[in-house]
Amino acid sequence: MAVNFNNALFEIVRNPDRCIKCRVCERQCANEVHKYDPEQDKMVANELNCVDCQRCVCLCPTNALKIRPNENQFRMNGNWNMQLMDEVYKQAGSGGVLLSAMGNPQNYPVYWDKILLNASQVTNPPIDPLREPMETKTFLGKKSQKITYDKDGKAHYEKTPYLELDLPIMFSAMSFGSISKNAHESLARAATALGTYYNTGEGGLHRDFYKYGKNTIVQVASGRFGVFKGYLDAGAAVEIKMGQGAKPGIGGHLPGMKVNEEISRTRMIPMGADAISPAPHHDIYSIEDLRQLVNSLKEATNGEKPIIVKIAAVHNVAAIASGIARSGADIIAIDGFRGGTGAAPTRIRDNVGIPIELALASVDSRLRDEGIRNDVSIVAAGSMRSAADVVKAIALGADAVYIATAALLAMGCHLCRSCNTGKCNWGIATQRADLVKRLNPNVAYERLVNLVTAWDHEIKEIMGGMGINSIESLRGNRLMLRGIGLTQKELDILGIMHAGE
Amino acid sequence: MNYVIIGNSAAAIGTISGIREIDSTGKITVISDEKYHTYSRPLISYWLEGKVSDKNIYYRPADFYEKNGVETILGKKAVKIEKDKKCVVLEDGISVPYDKLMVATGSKPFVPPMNGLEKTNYHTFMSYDSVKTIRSELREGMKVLIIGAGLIGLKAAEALHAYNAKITVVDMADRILPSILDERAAMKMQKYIESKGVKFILKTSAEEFTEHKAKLKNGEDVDFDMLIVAVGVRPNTELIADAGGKVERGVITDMTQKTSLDDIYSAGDCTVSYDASSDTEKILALLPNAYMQGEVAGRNMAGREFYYVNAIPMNAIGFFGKHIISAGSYDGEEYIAETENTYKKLVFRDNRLVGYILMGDVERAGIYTSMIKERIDLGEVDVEMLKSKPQMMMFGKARREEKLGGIIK
Amino acid sequence: MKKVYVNEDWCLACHLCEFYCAAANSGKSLINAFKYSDKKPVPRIRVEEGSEVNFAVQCRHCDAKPCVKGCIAGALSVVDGVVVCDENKCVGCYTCVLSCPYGCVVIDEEGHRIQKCDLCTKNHNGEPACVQGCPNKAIVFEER
Amino acid sequence: MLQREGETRIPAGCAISGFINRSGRRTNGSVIVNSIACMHERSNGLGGGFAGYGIYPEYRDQYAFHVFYDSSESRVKTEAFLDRHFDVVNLSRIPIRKNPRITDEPLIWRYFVNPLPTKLQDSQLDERTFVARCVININDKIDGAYVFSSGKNMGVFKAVGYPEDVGDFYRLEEYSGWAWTVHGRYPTNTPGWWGGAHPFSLLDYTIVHNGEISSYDANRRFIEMFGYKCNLLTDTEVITYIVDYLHRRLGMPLEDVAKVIASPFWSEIESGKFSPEETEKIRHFRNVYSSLLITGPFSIILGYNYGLMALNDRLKLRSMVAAEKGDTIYISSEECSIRTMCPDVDKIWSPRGGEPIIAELDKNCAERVGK
Repeated sequence: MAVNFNNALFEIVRNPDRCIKCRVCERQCANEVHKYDPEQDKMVANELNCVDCQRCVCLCPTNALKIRPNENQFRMNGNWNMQLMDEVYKQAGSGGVLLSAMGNPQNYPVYWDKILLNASQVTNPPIDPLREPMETKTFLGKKSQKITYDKDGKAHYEKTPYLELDLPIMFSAMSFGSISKNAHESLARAATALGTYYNTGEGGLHRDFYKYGKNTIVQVASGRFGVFKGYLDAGAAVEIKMGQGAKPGIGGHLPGMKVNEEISRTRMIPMGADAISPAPHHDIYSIEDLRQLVNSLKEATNGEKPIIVKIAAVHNVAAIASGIARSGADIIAIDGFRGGTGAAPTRIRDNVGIPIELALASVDSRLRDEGIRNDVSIVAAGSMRSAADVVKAIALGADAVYIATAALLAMGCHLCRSCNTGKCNWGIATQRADLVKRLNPNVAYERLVNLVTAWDHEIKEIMGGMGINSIESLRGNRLMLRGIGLTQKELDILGIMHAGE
Repeated sequence: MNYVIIGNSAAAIGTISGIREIDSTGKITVISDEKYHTYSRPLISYWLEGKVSDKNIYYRPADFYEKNGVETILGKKAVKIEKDKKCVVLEDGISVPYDKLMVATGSKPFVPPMNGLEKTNYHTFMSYDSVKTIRSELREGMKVLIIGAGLIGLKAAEALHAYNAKITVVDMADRILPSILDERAAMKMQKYIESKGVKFILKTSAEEFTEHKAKLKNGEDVDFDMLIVAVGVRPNTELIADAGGKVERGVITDMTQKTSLDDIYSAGDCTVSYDASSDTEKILALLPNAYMQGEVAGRNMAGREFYYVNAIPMNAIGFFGKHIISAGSYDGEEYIAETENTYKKLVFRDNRLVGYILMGDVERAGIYTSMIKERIDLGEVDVEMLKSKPQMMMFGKARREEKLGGIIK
Repeated sequence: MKKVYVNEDWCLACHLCEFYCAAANSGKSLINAFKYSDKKPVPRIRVEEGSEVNFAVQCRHCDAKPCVKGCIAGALSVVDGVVVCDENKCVGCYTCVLSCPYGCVVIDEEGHRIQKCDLCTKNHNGEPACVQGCPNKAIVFEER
Repeated sequence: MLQREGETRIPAGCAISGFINRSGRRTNGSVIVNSIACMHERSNGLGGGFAGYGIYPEYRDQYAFHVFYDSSESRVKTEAFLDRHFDVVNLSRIPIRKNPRITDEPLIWRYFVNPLPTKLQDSQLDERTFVARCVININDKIDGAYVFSSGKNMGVFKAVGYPEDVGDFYRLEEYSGWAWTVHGRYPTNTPGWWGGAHPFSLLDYTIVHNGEISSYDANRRFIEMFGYKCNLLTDTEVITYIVDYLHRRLGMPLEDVAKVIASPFWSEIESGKFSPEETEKIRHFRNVYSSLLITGPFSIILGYNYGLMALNDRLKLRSMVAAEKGDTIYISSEECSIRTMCPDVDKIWSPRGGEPIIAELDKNCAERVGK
C-alpha cells in the first residue's frame, strides 16, 4: 500500500560492532523481519512486521539485538493515545473486528500487588522448610462431612470423587490447536512429573497423550470438539467450560488453516474446516441445564470423576458460583479477566470481566455464608504470576490455582500477544511444522517442572514464615493478608484488613 | 609369539597396530633396508617442496617403536626367507627367526631401458634418500625434465616448482594422470598446471639421452639440468617368489593377507588386491590400503581371524592448490557436472555408485566413497541430492540414524 | 565413550552450532573470531538443511577410523577414543576427506589443511561448544 | 485504644496444667492452684482460669451456667432469656474471696438449669445442641453478658489476674473434682477481659491452650459455616468449637479428632506405618476435614464430661509433659508443676507432637456419664 497509516510498533536496534552476520535472526523470524542484504553486506530489518516476540534477541549469539518501542510519535493527545489511533487505522483498512491474544494488558489495578503477607515473629515460631515437613498436597472435590462409626469403632464415610494434587498448581486449559502438539506434550509430561494436572482445553486429546490420562483434565466446551466416551474416560476429571476470563460471553474460533491432519483427527472435524465454539453451550440456557450436563457427565463416567465447571469472572460471579455449587459440580474454576487466550476480540478482552482477586474473594465468602463451601473446591485462574500470587489466592480462599500464561512463559513465550497470527516463533501457539519443532518437549517439560517446583519451594518458604506447615491451614486464612492502598470497599470485598490494622 | 616384519612403511605400521590390538606382549622385529625411523613415503615431495620439516616427515612419533615394544633392524636388507627354518636371512648373513612373518616390501621405481640413460645423472622419486639427493643437487631456476606425467611425476614437478625450476614433463600417454583421471578432467588439470608454468609434451617418449639433453621421438629436443624418471613402479616380490610363494603381478594373498606360504603374510604395494568397484584383481598402491591390509594381517598373525574386503582404488591428491579426489571404477553410466574451476563425474553401474572424480570442490567426498564401498543401492538414496553434493541428507531416515548414532528420545 | 549426537527432530537449522564451534576452535570470542580475525573461522560441524528435517553432522569418532588409518602424514591419531588432528603435521592431501563416510573432515581452504571435531578436548571448552550452544537441545553429548 | 477479645485477635503465650483421677476420686482445687503457681513466670497477670469436673454432684443432671455480667441490666436481660428457655433449678452469686490482686470484677452468677421441654421440642434440636445454641445466643446477642461455663457437673472459674490469685478469689479449695485443668495467660496486647481468660468452654468441653495457632482464620472461617460464632477471636475458642463439631456433632472419637486437628504428616501416612484401612481413613480426613487441621504451636488440654485429652501440635512447638501415678494422669507445660502435684510419679514422659493422651474415667466409674 502506498500509504502506511500504521506505525511500526517497534524499532530494531542492531549493534554493528557485535553483529557477526550469522543470520540466526533471519532464520528464526517467521515474520520475516530480518534479512541479509548481500549488496550492503549487512543484516537489515523490516520493522513493520516485528511483533517483539524476542526470539531473535534471545537467539542472537552476540547480544547484538535490541527491540524497543518505536520512538516515532503521533502528536501527543491525552485522550487519543497512539494505540487507539493505530487501531482506528487498522479497522479503517480492514473493516474487521480487532483480534488479539493472551491476557488483558490494560492498566487495571492488580490486587495481588496491593495485598501483603504475614510472617511470624516471637509469639509463634516460623517453620524452616529445610528442616521440617512442609506440605502442599491438595485435594479438589466435594468434601462430604458425614461420618458414622459402627459399634466396633470402624468409621464409615462417603467417598466422593476427587483430584489429588501434590502441589496446588495446575496447568489451565489450552487446546491442541491453539497451542502446538509439542506444547501439549510438555504440559502433559510436566503435570505427570509434578503430580498435578494439565487441561486439554476444548481441542480434544491427541491419541499420543492418552497415556498421560491420570494427570489430564478433559474439557467439554460449547463446540464439543473431540468429545466421546473414550475421551471422557481418558481423563482424571471432566471440565465443562462455560466461559473464559479473556473473553467472557464469547466463543472460540480456530481458523481452518490451522486444522491440519492431526488437529482434524483430534477434534473430529474435517481438515481445513473452521472450528467454531459457540458463545453458549446450545444445551445450556440456564442453571438447571447445567445441572443436567453435570449429571450426564457423571453418568457417563460412572460418577468416578469430579466434574469441574469453569466460568469467567463476571459481575455476579458469586451468585453464579452458588448456583454451580448446587448443581452437583465438584469443582468451580473461576477465570479472571487477565487470563490468556489464543485469540479474542480486543474490545472484549480489554473491557469485559472482573479481576480474579475480587471474584475469588466474593465467591469464597458467598459459599461460606451459604454453608456450601464444602460442596465444591475453588480453582482460581486468570494471571497467577508468581508464588506470591498463588499464596494470596489460597489465603483468599482458593483450593488451587490454574496457571497458563506463566507456563507458556516457562516454555519461551514472551507475551508478544500475537498467537492469533499462528506464526509463533517459539513453537507454542502455532501449527507450522518448522515452528512447532522449535519447542523441544524434553526442554520445555523440564522448564515447566522447574518453574512449578520453584514456586512450590517459594510457597513453602512463605508458609513456613507464617508458621504454617500445611497448605490446608493457609486456605481461606485471610488473616494472613493485609491490603495496602485499598479503599474500605475493596477491603470489604476481599475480606481483609488494611496493613497496620 | 615372535613376529617379524620386513618393511617399515604404512603396511608395516598397520601390521604392528593389528598385532598389538590382540597381542600386547609378543616380540615384534622390524627389518628395513632404509635406515630411517618410519617415515611417510608420500611426504617426500612435500619435504622437498619445504612444506614438511625434517621432523614432520616421520609417520609416527619418535617413541612409537618403544611404546609398541618393537625391535628394529634398520639399514639392513633382508635377502632371503628360509621358510623351512622359519627365519629371515639378512644381507650380512645373520638370520632372524620368526613365528609369523610379514613381507611388506612395497615397490621400487621402474626405469625402462632408454638409450643413453646410463650416461645421465638421473633420479627416481621414491625414497627419502632419493629426494635428499635431488635436494642436494638442486639450484634455483634449473631446467628439469621429468619422464612420466603420473602421480609421482607431477608431485615431483610441484615440489620442484617451488625452486623456480623450468619444468618439462614428457609422457607417452595422451593425457596426464591417466590412472586417476578421465580425459576431460586430465585436460582441465593439465591446463591448470600449465598455467603455473609447467610444460607438457605428451604422446611421445625419449629416443635418446645425452648428458643434458633428451631427444624425443616426436623430434623435439629438451635440455635439462636434472632428469627425473617417474614412469611407474614395480612391486618387490622377490623374497616371496624365491621362497616359492605364489606371485603374479604382485604377491598373491588370501583375504586374511596370508600368502601361499605358511605363516607368511604380505601387505601393501607389493600385493595384489581385489577391487570391489570393478570386481577385478589389481595392485592398489595406496597408503590407506597398505595400512589397512597390514592391520588385517597383523590381527590374523596374532590369531584373530579377520578379512580385508571392500578395497577400492581411491586417491586424494592436489597439485598447486587444486585438489582431486577420485575413487572406484569409471566403467558405467556417467553424470558430469562442470564449472570453470571444478569438475565432477559420478559413475553408476548396477544401480549403484561405482566411481567418481571430484576436482576443485572435493568437500565431503568420503560420503561418495562410502556409497561405493558399502555398495548402497540407489533406491535407498535421493539421487538428485546425491548428484548435487555429497550429503547425509540423501540417505533415508533409518540409514541416517544408523550412521549418525540413533535418535535421542 | 561420550559422543555428540544430533536429534534431527529438534534441529532448527539455526546454524548456531557452526558459529559456536568455529569460534571455540579459533580460541576467540564469537565477535572477535568473526569480526577481528585474519582467517575465516572454520566450523567443524555442519548443518544439513532439508525441506522437513535438518541436522548437524560432525565427526562420529567411529570405530573404523578410516581417516586415521589413511592419513599419509601421521597427523591424525586417536587420543582416549577421540580422533584428533595435529594441524602442524597435516599437509592437506585430503585423503581423510576421501575416507570419511560421514563427510566430517572439514577443509580449511586458507590453511591448506583439514580441521575436524575433537569434541572440544583441545580448546578447553568443556562440554563441546556445539552442544552448549544448541538452543533446542538437538545436539547432546552423552554416552550411548 | 486497646481492644478487648472479640474486637481484635489476640495471640497469647501461656502455661497449662491438669490432672484426672480415672477412678473418679475427687481432689479439692488447692492442688491444681499450686501446680500453676509454680509456673508463675509463664503468666503475666492478665488472665487465669480453672475447669473442675465432678464438682457439682448435687446438681449433676443440670447444666451449670457461670455468667459474667457487666451490669445488672444485662443480668436482667439474660435471666429473662433463661426463663424463656430453661427451668432454672437454682441460681446464686458465685462465692468469692476478695483478693487485692484481683480487681474490677464483674457480677458473677451461677445457674443450674434444665431446658424447657416445650422449647426443646420446638427447636427440633437435640438437648445439647439446644443448650449450646442458647449459650452462643446469649454471648452473641446480649450486651454485657457472657456465659463462660455451661456443662453438667463441671465448672469454669476464670478472671484477670495471676491464676493462683484467681484460685484464691474463687475459693477453689472448697470444690472437689475428679479432674482439674488450669490456664495461666500471657497475652501480648490486651488489658485483659474476664471473659477472655481461659479455659474457654462450650457445654462440658473446656480447653486450656498454650500456643498461637497459625491456621486460625482458616479454621474460623470453616467452622463458622456450621453455626458457630467466633466472637472472641481466640485460638482456644475456635479449637473448642472444632472439638465440639467433630466430637459431639459428627460423633468422632477423640483419637480421630486428634488425627484431624494434628494429622500425621504425609510422609508418615505414606511410610506404611498405618494399616491400609487406617491410611485410607487418614487420607480421607486430610481431604474432607482439611480446613480443621491446626498448625502453629499449641499444647492443649481438653476437658469433657468423662475425661481429658492432651494434645500437642504435630511439630511439638510447645512444651508439654505427662506423668502417671497409679490411676492419676498429670499433664503440664512443665515437669516442675507436675512434681508439685505429685512428687513421686511412677512414670513421666514428653508426649510426641500430634499424639494425643486420652485419659478417661473408668467405664464402671460411678462418676462417668454419657458414653
